[in-house]
Amino acid sequence: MKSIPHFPSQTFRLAASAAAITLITGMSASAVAADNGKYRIGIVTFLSGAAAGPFGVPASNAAKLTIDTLNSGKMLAPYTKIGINGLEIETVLLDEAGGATKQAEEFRNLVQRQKVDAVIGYISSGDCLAIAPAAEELGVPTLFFDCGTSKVFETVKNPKYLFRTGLDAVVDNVAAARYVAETRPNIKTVASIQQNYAWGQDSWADFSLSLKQLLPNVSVVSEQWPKLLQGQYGAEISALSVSRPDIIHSSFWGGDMEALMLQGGARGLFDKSVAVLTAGETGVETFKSNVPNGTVIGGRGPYGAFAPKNALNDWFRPAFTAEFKADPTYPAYKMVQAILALKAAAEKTAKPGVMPTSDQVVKGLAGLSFEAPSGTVKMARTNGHQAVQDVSFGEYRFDPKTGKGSVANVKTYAADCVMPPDGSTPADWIKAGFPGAKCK
Amino acid sequence: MSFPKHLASSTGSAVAIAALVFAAGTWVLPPWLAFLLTLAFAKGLVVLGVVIQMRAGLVSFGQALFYCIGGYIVGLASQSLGISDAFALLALATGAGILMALACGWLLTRYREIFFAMLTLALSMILYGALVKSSALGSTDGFNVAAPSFLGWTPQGDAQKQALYLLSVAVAAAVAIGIHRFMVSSLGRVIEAVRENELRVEYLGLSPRAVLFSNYVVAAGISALGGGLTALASGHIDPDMAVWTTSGEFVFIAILGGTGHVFAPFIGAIVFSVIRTFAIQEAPHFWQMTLGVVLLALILFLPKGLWSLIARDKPAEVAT
Amino acid sequence: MTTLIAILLDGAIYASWLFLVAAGLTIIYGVMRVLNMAHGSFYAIGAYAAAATVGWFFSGEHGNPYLSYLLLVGCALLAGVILGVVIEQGLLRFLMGRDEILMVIVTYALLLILEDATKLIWGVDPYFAYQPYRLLGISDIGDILRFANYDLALIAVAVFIGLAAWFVLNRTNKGRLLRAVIHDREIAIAMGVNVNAMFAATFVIGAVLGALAGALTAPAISVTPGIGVEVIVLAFAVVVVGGLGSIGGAAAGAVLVGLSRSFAVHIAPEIELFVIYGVMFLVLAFRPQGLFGQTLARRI
Amino acid sequence: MSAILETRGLTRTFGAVVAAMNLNVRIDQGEIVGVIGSNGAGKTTFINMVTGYLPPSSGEILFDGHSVLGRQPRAITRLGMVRSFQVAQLFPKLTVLENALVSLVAAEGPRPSFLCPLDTPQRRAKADAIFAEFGVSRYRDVLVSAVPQGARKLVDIAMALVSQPRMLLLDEPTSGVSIEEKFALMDTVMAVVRRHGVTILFVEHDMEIVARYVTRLMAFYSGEIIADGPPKSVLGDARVQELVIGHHLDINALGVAA
Repeated sequence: MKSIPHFPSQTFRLAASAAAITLITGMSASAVAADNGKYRIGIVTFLSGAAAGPFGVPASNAAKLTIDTLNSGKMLAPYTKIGINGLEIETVLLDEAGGATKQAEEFRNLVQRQKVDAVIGYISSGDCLAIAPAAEELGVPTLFFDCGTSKVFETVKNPKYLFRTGLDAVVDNVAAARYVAETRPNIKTVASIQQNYAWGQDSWADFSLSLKQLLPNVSVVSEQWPKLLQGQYGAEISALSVSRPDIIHSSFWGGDMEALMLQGGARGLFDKSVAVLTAGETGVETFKSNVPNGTVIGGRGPYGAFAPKNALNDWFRPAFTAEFKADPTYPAYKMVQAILALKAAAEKTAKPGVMPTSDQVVKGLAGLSFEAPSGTVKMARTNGHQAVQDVSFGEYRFDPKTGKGSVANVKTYAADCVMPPDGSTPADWIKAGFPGAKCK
Repeated sequence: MSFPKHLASSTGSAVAIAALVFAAGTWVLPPWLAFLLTLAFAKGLVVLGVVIQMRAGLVSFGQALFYCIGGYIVGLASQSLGISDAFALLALATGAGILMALACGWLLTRYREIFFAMLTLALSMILYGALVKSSALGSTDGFNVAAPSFLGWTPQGDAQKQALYLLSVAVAAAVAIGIHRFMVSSLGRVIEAVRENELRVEYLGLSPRAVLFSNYVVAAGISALGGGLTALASGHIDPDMAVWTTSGEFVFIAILGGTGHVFAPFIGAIVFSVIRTFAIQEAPHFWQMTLGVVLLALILFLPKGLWSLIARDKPAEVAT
Repeated sequence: MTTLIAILLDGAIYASWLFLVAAGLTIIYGVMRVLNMAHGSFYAIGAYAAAATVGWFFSGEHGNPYLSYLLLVGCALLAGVILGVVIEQGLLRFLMGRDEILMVIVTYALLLILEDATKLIWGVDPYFAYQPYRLLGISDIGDILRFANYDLALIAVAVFIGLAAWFVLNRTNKGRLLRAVIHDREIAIAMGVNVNAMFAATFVIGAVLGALAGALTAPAISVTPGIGVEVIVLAFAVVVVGGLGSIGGAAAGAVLVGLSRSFAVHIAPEIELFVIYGVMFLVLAFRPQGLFGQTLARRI
Repeated sequence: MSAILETRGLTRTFGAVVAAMNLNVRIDQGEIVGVIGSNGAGKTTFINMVTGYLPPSSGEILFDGHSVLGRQPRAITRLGMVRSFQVAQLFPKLTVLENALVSLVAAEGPRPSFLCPLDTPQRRAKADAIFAEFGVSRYRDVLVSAVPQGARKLVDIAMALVSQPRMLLLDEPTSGVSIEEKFALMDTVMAVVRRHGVTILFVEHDMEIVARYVTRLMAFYSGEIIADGPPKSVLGDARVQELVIGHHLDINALGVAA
């Protein structure tokens, strides 16, 4: 308040600064991608935070490997054409960390500033829900490769541009319940330990409902809800031990799952109770002897350790292992699958060598059936926007001689056996006793 | 002796000019930038709530509480009550924020410094916990918010985004003018006096707690408004809105912009969004580090924030 | 009965861990008035250093497996000293005396930088150092409960560190000087205490404690990005509940939070998510300065 | 003459320490009362109790015939009893003018407006008049933190007087002020106080100042009043000289006010 600002200069300065900001941001607008004749794909996956290690980075590694291979034209049939439809693929990689609002903003940046031709990504269900309407609004082919929420296609009822090339989490838990009921029909008690967030809550709801249908006499003896990324499960392990369950269902993933198995294993929790880990596949390589043989694990589809033997898998698995010094886990498989889906769709409808339009891509993708390292994938639900695949569960086996883990007693469930038909919500379908399910 | 009038009119007209410039941008700016600005203006409102508390010497590490309440009220009112009008939704959000502040304010205004910071943090985390446990509200996935109507007009497609952008410009401008008046008002200046010396304020015959309480409520109202606007613009809400790192981001932006003027939080929010967008794009693996370095550099070399670049040759209009 | 024993033991183990995490934070705050957000990063870096080294140690024949415990502690010391010296001498030294809240923000910036730096050094793949966790075996408590001896040893370590801190502060000359600084910085300066040296030493000790907490936790968890951020708020809560700057307070806060959480897990697992914040809120509502905090009377 | 401030049996203990013991004080309208006593004698404790900063352990406080026991300092201020402080309590990062404007707005009522600006021509004029009265006009637009000690003390007292109180309690108004400035400061303050007819009580260490300005003097010793009366008799009291002043005092050399 020392000096009295002059009216014009003050106004001018404020207005000038406002204008300067507009200019600066406006200039950044000119930094948009030039049209260079390449097919641009935005890849969004966790590069930081707890989901980076188990999911994000394997997925982005798989994307790099696949796109490099496609660009070199050395991919196996039917994907021998260079890049996508003969056009080289260019990648824009983004970190999925930071929350749904930020992702909604970055998604627009990807499409409108970076001018990507398609987006593949999103592990977090919250991010998928936020992106879904934006994808439809902006009219860019968007492939969710991993997120498991069953609400995606409740949010966007008649999707045109939105696809999910992987399975949702309902399938995992129905299949897990079936596996348990078939392999351990005499169990009496079940306990649960889930990360306290949507994924954990939904997973347990689906699993417990399904198990009630299949084994009505099983009772729930303990439900534990530790915070996501808590890392220390001492009290929970004690509580589970005290409740003496026959099986312990958990949708834990990544570091939390490994920590739980490590701590629980050391304290003998799994000597009497069998753990059922719906996302256990990412740990097959790291569990070693810490996890007892017989632990039931799933891979969220026929991925990773559950992947079938076929030519594409024979290429993918060794190539990935050679380049990244680690076996590909399910997120890696799901990423390859999404990229191959995009390629197959574009090449199905666009003229060879010509840049495929968004409409051509989504037309090709709807109802598409294509080959992936996980086998044949059919885009068969929700008007051809939701992938349909078999789901496998199995038991963990560790070989002390080779020091490697693997899966045994694998049972595979056909999609029609574990997936609710179009138009019915998962909970209702399960409660009604899986009407229309076709199991072998 | 016409200083106050000049002051008011100069900031008022500057806000008006800036608002007009940005409004004109509706038809010029690329859509992604308009969207970035929409969210930045909304965020700027929340940050303004942090800033006016900083003027009282209180740093809230839980402003996300009101941001989240604003967002969820908009989402719930639109989903459950079927209210689609943007103005009604924003009014509800602001009202809810104010109600919450009225309930918590009596307790919180007993605290200062780090204790205030930690208690605000605790409150926002309790809301976070409650939302995470609410499966009906989508738990951590949150839920989507339908596109709003504007006084009976429901635009589609691009017009929808443009309308939201214009709405955010208008709301930001209106709040900026209002808060500027508030900052130079009797109460607004007493707030600074409370920061400087509570004891003296008490012995002048005023209640420092009552002053801080009104300030807290105002801050809550505009932060909830910002949250509501964010919900409308991004079309999605989830409990992450209440988590402490979100509050940390608001404090970050407040420091970035500075506390010298009502414009500062908006400038801070825009610059922050631009820096982050480019950091994420250019260094997807190391964008946090980029932000951290920028923040440190600011504290070391530009302690009064970006605003001091603009108002360099005179002491801040509202002393900090 | 079994449940009660479980509650108490689980609570004690968790409290020990909380105390280890919070001790360094509260010491740094007590002496320097810096609420160090980067403490979480010290924890994470200690965990990574330990997990990487122990992982290497067990990857081949590198001697007696019990040496791995020495390695854990050694890594924590090394990581803590390096971090502490570099950050205190390279940055904080220039900012001392600034507003407390500003210092929170400075350390928040450090946290952002260190999070990515950790990623740069160790990548995002998980690290395991489970061997030391299993090496000590398990104890049967009753016929159902089994506890890992490593966890039980953690209680001993926490008690030892608490007692050591008490001894240093109350029974040594340096410690008394430190308490003088905690009690009244101005007078301590006036009395000729070399406050700068005190600050440097305190920050290094705090950093070592943070890294030690990480290193000792590493064998029980999978060390992944983000573990640091998770512990910050937890440590804050403990320290605020106990009273900022008080070692005894940190211990009391850790026990209160640890037992409350353990009760919640066994009796009402649904509310586990709220317990920590609920305890913090309740304590602050009735005792604003925390359980062991001092209120400073103002002289007018 | 009616009593403006009266205390009955005012006692305050801090643990085992007795800071004030059974203080019975009656101050009439228009008096100028000086308080002397060594450190810890209970002078500031007395002021803190009657202005509501410190609750007494027991006793009664009447201001203008009404009990003010248990009232907040702000309520007591509003009743017309104000105080200054040993260390000037101002708003250091605001200018002197802004300091005065804040006190002016506080004097207008307990709920400052959140719409009307603080800085109005009317308030500025009032502030300028006060500055002229206290002779601090040249510091008007300077940040308080940059104002010299003596002027700061004056501003502190000026702010207390803005609300036109009926009683003013000054806690060592000349502490921290150089010897040369002390008398000028007190002359200024006393002139203003007299003009406004304010009853005044002030704590002071400097016997010359006490002797020159007060009409009545109270001597505190370890929480009790050991002498109360005209300055001449109090200063001449042997116990006061022994316990409070610490040496023999030549009363006549001080020029005690009549």
